[in-house]
Amino acid sequence: MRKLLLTTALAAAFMAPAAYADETVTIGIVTAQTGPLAAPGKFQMNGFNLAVDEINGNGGFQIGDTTYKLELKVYDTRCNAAEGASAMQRLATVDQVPIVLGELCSPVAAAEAPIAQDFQVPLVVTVPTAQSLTEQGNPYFFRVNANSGQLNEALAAFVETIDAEPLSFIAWNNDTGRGGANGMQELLPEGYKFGYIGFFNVGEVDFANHITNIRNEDSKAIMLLMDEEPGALAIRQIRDAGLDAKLIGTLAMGSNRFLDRLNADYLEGMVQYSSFPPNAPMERIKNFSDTYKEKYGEESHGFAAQSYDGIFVAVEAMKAAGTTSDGAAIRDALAEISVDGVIGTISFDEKGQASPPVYITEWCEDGSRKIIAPEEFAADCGAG
Amino acid sequence: MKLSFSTAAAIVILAFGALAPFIFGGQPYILYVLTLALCYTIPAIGVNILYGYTGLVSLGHMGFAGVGAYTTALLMKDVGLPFVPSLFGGMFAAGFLGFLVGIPCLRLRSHYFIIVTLAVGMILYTLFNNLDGLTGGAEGLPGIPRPGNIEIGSFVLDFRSLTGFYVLTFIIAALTFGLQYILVRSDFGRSLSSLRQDESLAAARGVNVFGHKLAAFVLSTAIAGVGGAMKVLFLRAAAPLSFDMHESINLMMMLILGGAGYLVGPVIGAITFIALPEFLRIAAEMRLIFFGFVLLILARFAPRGICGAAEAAYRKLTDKEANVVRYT
Amino acid sequence: MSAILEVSDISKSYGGIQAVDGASFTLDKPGIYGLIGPNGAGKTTMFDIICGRQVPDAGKVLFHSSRVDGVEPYKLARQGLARTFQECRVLPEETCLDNVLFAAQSKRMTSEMLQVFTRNTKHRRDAEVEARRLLRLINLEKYADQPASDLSYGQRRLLEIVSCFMSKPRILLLDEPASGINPTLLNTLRDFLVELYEETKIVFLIVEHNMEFIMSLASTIIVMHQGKVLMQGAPEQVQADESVIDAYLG
Amino acid sequence: MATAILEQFINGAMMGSIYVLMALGMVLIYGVMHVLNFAHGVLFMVGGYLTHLFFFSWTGSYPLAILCSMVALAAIGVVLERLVFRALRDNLRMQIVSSLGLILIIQNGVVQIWGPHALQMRPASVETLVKFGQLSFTLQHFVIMGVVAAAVVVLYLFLTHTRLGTAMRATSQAPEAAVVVGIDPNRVYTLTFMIACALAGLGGALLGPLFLIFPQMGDAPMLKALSAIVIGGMGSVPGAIVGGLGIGIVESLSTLVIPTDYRDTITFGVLILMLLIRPWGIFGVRVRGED
Repeated sequence: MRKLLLTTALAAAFMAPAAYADETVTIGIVTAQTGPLAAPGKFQMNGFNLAVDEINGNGGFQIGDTTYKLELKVYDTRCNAAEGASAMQRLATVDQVPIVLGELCSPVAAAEAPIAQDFQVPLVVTVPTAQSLTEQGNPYFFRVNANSGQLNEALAAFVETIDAEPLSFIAWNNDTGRGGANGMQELLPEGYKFGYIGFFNVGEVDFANHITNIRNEDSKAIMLLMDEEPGALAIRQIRDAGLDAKLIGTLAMGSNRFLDRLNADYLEGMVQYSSFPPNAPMERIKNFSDTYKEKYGEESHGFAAQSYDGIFVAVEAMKAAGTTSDGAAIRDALAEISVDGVIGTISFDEKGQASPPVYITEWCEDGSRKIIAPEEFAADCGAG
Repeated sequence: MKLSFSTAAAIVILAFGALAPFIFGGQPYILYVLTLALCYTIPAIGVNILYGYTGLVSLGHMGFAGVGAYTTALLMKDVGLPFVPSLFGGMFAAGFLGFLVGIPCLRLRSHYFIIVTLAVGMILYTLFNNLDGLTGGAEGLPGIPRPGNIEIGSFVLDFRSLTGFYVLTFIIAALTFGLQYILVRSDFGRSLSSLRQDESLAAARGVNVFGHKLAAFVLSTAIAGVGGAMKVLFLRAAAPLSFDMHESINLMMMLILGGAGYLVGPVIGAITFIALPEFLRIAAEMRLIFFGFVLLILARFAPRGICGAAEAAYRKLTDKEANVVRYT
Repeated sequence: MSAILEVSDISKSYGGIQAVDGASFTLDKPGIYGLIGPNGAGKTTMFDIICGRQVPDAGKVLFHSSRVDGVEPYKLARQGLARTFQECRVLPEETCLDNVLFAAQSKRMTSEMLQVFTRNTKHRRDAEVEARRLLRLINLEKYADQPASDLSYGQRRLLEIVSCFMSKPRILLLDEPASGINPTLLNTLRDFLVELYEETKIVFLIVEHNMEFIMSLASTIIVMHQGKVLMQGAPEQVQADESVIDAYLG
Repeated sequence: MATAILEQFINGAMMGSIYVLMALGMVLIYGVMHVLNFAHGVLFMVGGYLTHLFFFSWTGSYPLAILCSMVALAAIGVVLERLVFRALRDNLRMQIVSSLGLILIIQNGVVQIWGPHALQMRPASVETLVKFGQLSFTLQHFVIMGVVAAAVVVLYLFLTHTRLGTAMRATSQAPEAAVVVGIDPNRVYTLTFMIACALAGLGGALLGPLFLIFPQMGDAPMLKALSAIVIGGMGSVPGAIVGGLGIGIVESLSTLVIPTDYRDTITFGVLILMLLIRPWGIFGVRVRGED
């Protein structure tokens, strides 16, 4: 008798739970969970998970008469090209996901893109900025975030309007840092005076040499092309060394979490480009920031916003293509897609590059921020 | 017909390699991982000639692989040379750099030579990362073309497909293995291993110590160049991070894991180090800790790696008398 | 005919110590020569200079009237100068047969590399026959396939001598072959060296401390003292000479 | 320009002191035991993490946290010497293999325990600023230089004036001779590892708060310290000190002239040149004899 009971209990456990979603769709994610870029990787994952929870929260999404729940299959590529490519290969052929999102390092995305094309699985990257990625004429490669060219154009346009000559740089010695530094030097007009250009390896955190050389060039503004962690350190060391040049930062430096690492008077007057001002009055940004703060207990980050939108773009593409398995159809849908994401309306040009608005925000002395560009979104302190 | 361990193992592995496209035709992922393992086998063979036979430790070898990789990639992408001349170009570039580094540094005592190879590896990595114009710098060099197709009668070998590229990599890896087989089984191999065992004695018997070391070093850097080129062609993108110090240390680890001084050491090491973690994907973060402990255990108890243990087992199996001409 | 080995006023110093101070001697006909002298007489330095491991400060060494001091050891070996080591070195991981064959193989890299294609030429088969004969001579043939590391110290010493003999040298330099050898094996060593000498009739130059062994073996003795050559003559002459006795008793 | 040179000099001296601490540990192990310990960088990093742990979850006082992490590192040193390096004495290749294995275990182990993110720790000495006219440095800069100077003096006195210290020097010059006069080499080797790891811990504890404590923090200093002991002369303690300070100062002064992304290349270039011209380094003694 007992054996019978046991089997039925087991059988019940295996029956598919009769929730209202009929099937689940697994989306591939490639990111860096370990290695030097583990920290930015965390924000990327937070963005993905937030979007998935939200979609699954309101019952998944509808294609025809079946509703689908979302699931993520995540692989750690550790910013290593070989591991990135093999993760992409595994996603495309073993897990057979319809679409892959993510990646942090440009060279790794460059290694994953050809596999996306070979196996017709669209790859939508949400963080890497190298311009060459979208120049390869690969129809299966899309980029949600602005590339270094777009970011630099917006910033160069702004830098010209302020008195920043001679402009110095402290930049990561990787794709983001070098792309930014080289880009700015090309985009700023001929004869624009540059001060000191300093590079440092990912993981190095001693900026004393750079600061001395910047003071030596008595430059008016310093452009910091790095992520949040080294950025906070650089600013602290710059102000501790008594240098009061104007600071120009990247998208990681326009958030309250950045503020907690330093304090208001360190940041006062600092300007940075950002794909996503967390407290902007826009309705879509506001509720993203609130849900993010509620789930993770800290303010959101540009990478999270870009990745969050990435999931919605993928879902809209599957809905438009009416399939969750045919990569080619999803690709065609992606090419025509237009989604009102958190970072702006996302639609891809023929090279697969979206062009979300690039905001410029400025720190006020009370520790809040104001948006100073683009004009149509301008807002004063507290809304940045 | 009693086969020595290495010849038997070589036959088994070559057979497995040749049949793989048919066995795993349906699973592209396994074929993919095997191709990647083969791409690592080639530089591992180079390091085996240098460390396994001649006893010289090099901790910067992936730097030379990088030189071969970027040279071949640029020859194919910008200059438009076909595959074979570009590959030879990469090989000569890496070998020539090995020659330039070898001439001054091979006279140094063992500790200093290791440190020099580490320093050379670091310098090469910095050059790959900083020369944006030439190597695409930190953004990597995307869009590296695969070799053109080969039509023999109706049969078309398309290297853009996974199976096609696997066949190409397998052929080149087999050629490298053949080169190693010839060199090591010849008197040249015996002279190299005499250097590892006792340099002064080898000199007293007429071995030109510096000459042989230089030849071994140039050979190993050239082979590493070929390996680097194949890896970059396979990934179709070159990234500086795949040629840094950590990769060189992994390459050394692969060889020691497989069994330094054995003909099949490199390929077994590469397969275990590359394929195993891909299959136990779930333990991604833990695998490096796992390999760390494996290294400690190997260093302490089985310095001859997997091949050492396999050879002992093989000898018990075929109870051959102790023919210990180890480098067969 | 020119002298086989001519050492003319060689001197060598390490920092303050004047190890060899203008020493000269000539070996003009085949035979077994002993080089003796109290500790610090400069024997080992002289030995190393002749073998090319040390470069002299002054003076020259002629081997068949071609200058050899300062020449790299491997070039000397190829010109027919074979040597053994005080601490008795063999290739531990190679078998005894391979240790002997290694000495015989030509060390030109190109011929080495192509050798794999010429695996079983007549030259190699003859070399193996000769190697086995030599191993039989020192009754080590049953260990032909054993790794050299399994041999006892005495056996290794014999193997080392036989190995460097295999390359048909024109001069054989032995660095204290008797050191660390028990008395019974000493006799076999002496007989073996005499037999080898009879076979080849080349110059044996033996640096040695064991007086009883060298006096009974060598036909001519060279005595060094404080970096200079004191005298050169037959064993009886040397034993009777007061200056030699003073040098030793000091 | 003059103030820039002075400022770079002080920056260089500070960073140089960190390299000295690391180099001292490596030169002791190499000098006494002829072990090339590449894992020294990760031990330096563990020093930083332990100080952070002791500072926040236990003592709350920075100096005490430093002491605790030094003691803990010394214990780790004993374990490493006993379990890993003792059996591999005079087997250069397997020692290197083991040190590579240790790097993997410790670096990834720390990521498992503390997570991949950098930790921050701001003791008082980092907050207070010291001003010279236009220049201003954190007090920590001078704390580092002071503590390192003190450590060098204490080490020097220990090596020259204590029985244990002399035993270490004796073992490093002639291990067999030392045994003959009754020195137990195993005890000396364990002691050497303890001191070396404690110094590495001290280095990590000092540098951590000034910057960030993260898994890769030990990699660059280890390579610079390795260059320092080679340039200074393998196995020579004064060489490690001069080499470490020298590299720190030259590197930071060089940023005035050459682009900073080639700064490491310059250091390694000088290292290779030194090895070719004077492999025994500034202070090392030319060893006679074959190998």
